[in-house]
Amino acid sequence: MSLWQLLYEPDRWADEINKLITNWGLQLGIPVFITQLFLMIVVAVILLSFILLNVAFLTWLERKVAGHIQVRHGPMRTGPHGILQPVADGIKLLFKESITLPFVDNFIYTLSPAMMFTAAMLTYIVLPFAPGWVVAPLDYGLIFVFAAGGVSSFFVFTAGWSSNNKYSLLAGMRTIAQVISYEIPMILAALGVALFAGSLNLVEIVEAQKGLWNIVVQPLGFLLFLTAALGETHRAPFDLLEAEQELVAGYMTEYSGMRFALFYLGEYTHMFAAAALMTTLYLGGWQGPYLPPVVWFLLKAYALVLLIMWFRWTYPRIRIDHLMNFSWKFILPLALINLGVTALVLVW
Amino acid sequence: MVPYAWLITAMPFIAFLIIIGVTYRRPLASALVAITCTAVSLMVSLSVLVAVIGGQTAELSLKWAEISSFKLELGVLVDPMSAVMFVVVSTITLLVQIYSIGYMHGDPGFSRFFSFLSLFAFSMLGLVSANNFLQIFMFWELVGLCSYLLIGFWYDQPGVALPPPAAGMRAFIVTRIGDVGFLIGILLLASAIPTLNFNEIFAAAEAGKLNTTLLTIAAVLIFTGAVGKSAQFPLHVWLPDAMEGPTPVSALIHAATMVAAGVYLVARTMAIFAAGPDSLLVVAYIGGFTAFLAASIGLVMTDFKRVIAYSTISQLGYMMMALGVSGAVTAGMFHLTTHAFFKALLFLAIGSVIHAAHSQEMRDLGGLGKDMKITSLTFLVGSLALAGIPPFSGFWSKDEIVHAAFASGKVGLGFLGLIVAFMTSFYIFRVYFATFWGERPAHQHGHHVHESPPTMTVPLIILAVLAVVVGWVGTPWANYFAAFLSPGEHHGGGVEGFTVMLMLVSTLIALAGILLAWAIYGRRHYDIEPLAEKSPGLYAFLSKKWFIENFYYGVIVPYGAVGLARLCAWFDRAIIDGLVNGIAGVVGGIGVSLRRFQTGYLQFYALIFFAVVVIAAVYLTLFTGLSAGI
Amino acid sequence: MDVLYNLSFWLLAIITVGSALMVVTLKNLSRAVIFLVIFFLGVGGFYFLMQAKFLALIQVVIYAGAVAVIFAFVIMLTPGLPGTKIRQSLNQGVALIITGLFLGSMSLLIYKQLAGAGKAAGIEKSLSLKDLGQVLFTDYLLPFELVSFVLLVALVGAVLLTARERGEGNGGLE
Amino acid sequence: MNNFLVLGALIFAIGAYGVLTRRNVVFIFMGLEIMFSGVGITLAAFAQHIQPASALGQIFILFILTVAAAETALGLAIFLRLAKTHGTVQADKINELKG
Repeated sequence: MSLWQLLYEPDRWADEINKLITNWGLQLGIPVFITQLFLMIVVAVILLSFILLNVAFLTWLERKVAGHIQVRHGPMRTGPHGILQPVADGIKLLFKESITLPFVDNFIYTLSPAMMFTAAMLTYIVLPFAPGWVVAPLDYGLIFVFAAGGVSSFFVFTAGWSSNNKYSLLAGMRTIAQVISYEIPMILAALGVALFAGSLNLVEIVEAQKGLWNIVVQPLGFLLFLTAALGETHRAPFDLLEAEQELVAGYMTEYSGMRFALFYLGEYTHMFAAAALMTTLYLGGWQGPYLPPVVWFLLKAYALVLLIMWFRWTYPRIRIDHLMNFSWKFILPLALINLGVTALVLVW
Repeated sequence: MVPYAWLITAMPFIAFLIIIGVTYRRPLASALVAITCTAVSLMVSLSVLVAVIGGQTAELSLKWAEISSFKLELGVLVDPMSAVMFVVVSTITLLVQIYSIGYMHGDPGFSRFFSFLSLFAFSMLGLVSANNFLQIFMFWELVGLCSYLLIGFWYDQPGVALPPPAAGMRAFIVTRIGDVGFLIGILLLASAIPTLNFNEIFAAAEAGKLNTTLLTIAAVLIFTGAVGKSAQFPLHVWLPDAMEGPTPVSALIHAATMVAAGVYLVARTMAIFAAGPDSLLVVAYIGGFTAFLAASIGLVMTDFKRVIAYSTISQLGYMMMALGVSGAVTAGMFHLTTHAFFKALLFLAIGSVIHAAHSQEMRDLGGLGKDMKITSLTFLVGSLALAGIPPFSGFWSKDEIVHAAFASGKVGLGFLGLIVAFMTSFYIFRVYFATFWGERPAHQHGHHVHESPPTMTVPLIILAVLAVVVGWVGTPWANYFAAFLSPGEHHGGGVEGFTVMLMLVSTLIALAGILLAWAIYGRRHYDIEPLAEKSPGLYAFLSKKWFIENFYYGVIVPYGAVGLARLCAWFDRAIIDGLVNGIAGVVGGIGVSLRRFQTGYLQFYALIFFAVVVIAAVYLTLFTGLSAGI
Repeated sequence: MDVLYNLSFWLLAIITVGSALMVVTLKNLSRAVIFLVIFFLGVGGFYFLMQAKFLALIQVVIYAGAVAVIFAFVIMLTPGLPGTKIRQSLNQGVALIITGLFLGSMSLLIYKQLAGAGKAAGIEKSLSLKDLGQVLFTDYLLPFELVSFVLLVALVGAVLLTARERGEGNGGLE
Repeated sequence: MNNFLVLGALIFAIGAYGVLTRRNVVFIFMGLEIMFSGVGITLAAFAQHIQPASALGQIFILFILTVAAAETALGLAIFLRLAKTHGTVQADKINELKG
């Protein structure tokens, strides 16, 4: 129950907490399922707050990175180095009027951002932050991630569609085209890793990388996954659906207030999820010397996040047809080759 | 090798497919493919023959369909008879194909020709290898088709006597008349015994399980098929017209192999004929009469190709007669074999003449012997064989037939055979002298004639050698052929005085015919037949082919056939159509009432569909004790 | 856990059946698509409950991720879709009777005939992907290949059907 | 498992209702998808409770899923074509499905 145990033996710590609370509940005469339910809610709240805080931090980080890459400071006023900027933004967005244009299908219009954010958050329940620190160690965790991604992109699409704005609609279409195009190579690249681990369970995948990270074994797979993940999370240079010069603000054009904030959060949730997934699949997850597993995990994930942000402010956006061609004619074949070679090597 | 006997049949078909599909635009390649495949067939045939001589026989069969207890099969029957036929057919096919390279050189339909030849070889070998009636009938029709295709091969040319397509059509229709009889015969047999397999039927026939009357009728009906295919009286009229096809075709199909299919059929089904002896009489007399009829017409034809065509009919008549009088297959099959070689030789030789001189009228030819030595010589060999001069092959087989006729007590037929032998040697040497001896007619002097290329002469030489030696396997002194074909029977029992005398007589008769021919035609060239001057009535009768065709086209076709056609048409319109219309009316009535259901709306259909499913579900749930069975 | 299990069952049942009803009764096509997605997610949840986890995820990926997208696209690509003004249903009475009968007979069948059949609803071990693959690629290899062929045909067919013909103006995607 | 079976039947019935009553072809397709799902649930229920160790039932559903996806893609392609050629997407306006 010590802090050391929390950091270095998180699985045992979680186990003991679980037992403790269950026993305590039993002594008080509370049925097991209620304590279980209670624990679930607690875990959900923790996860949710982590995600929100994290995303808030990411928005700040992005602006700082952008600023420093462009040789300026970025937000500086609120708090030291503008660290409280997200809080200020949040408060502002909360109090802003949520405008709904006429002839908009209000039901879908309201539902979309909520569902999009929800789906994006769903990814986190299979991510292993540390041994034992995973909400649901599903057998098919990898597929679950992609399923959640697919659902989330569908709601991006409906958001653009229901906005009754041609730019939004175009952005929505682009989302679908892009996400479908990049989801396939992404899954294929990830399958290479799954083949190595012999499992789709993310925890097992991490454990299979003990000593040798998959990035060493599957460098091509990592690069492909990274590229596809950029396309999947709509990050530059593949951020075609919110290309300001072409589509105003893409599918978010007509959104304002808290709904806009949900999309905004959803985007960053996605990005971090992608980084965390890459960490899990290729960088050995929580594994590393000396530091506690959680710290290792976050370090790796943040390194990737910074990499992605670096991309954004370095590379120009590419054209939509190039984007599609790039996926179907370059990444997909390479991913197939990668998968095939992996399978062959494994069979030998 | 026996289990691979199916290869014999399959190879030409493969050649056909390759030529049609791959090498169609490359004539030489087509020829090569055809010849290679036939050569393989020949080799397999020979090894099968050797195996069969060694005592092996086999029946390979493949079940094709089974209708209750009635089973249809495809099979290969390997026994002495089919083994001999395999060799004969594939040898002649091979030689004819080689010959055709030269003969058809430069023809635009070269590949087509070879594909047809291969298809024909396939059909013929399939026919020979058949082990049941259905298969033999199928291939029977296939060879008919090939014959049609090849007679009409030069479909864009005017032809000598009538356009090739018309000749092909005529051959097809006339043989069909026989085929109908054949089919009815097969069905009759099938109605009596639930199998079409030869051996099973023969076993039943020999065991006397089948009604003799039925067997006789069936045999006669089968014989009508043979009559059609082997151009026997009264269905012989198509064969001379079939000469419109390319000469190699005439040699292969209309002399050596296909027309012999009728003889083969009768020989193959001899057990049925033997079980209904009256049918053998029909066979014998029809054969004998045809032999005489055709030989008499052959005396006066001026187109030498037609002479040989009639000669073919006549010889086929001989074979039929042999089968009919003896009730055994030996003599007929022996003559079939020897005839195949020497008649193919004759046809190929005159083909060589046609190729060189571009004419087939004897009046236009003469004195070719000097320019075409090989052709002339080989033709002479063929003629001697046909005329029945010892030791050429024709002598032995013909002599055996005449001997069989006398031996069976049908003396009339025996004498008929001798008369026909005389006529035969006369007409064939008439052709020989008129074509190769003497002087060229005045109007032909400018046309230079030279010998044919080796691709044509080499097969001629091979065939000439064969035409000499083939007969030696069946001499009265040592009849290996008979012993091979029907081993169980007693053969000849040595050479009696009668046999020797008969041999002498028939040789003399043949020599007399040759002498007569020399006396009339050997010394000078005639533009007008001597007979026409001396006895115009007889000449007209013969050259009009006994007025048989006039009778067909003047009486049968306009009154019989058209009347029958009218009757059929009336029946079709009144009864069949009435029935069909009645049924259609009823169906239409139902349809009208059902049409209201067909709204064209998808969902309406779905509704009905689902409703029926639901009704079924409700019924199953409520009214039957459907148990889950889990 | 049993209580949780039942709770999730009824929750999912309400969501699924409710959204299915919405899909078949709503006048608004676009909303119907959203409910269709929710319905698919609910079905995925049922698969989860039935320990067919792989199926559940595949259901979500394929249906919610792809099929619903196709629907949405088609709705978008069709110009002049009738609005929400006109009636969207017909034959309601007949269809209601028929489907009601079907449902009734089925329920009867299930409750009467299958009562107690099989094991009581419990939680068994979920099949691993290995088990599935083992069967799929040995016993059912031919169907598998056939299905892939069907997909190919559908792909080609769909492209062919929707391909813009020459000179047919642009009503297409981009 | 009875609950699952009844649920499957219910979903199937709802889908069938949709197919039967909807005027718009897209709705009909949605109804079809719902019907497929109902079948899938029934199959999965049987699979779990009758032969939990066998992957057969799940593989069946996999095939159904795949074929249904192909069906939808093709069907909607036909629908687009229909809209182009007939100018309508109402199933009750199209009645050419008769001789």
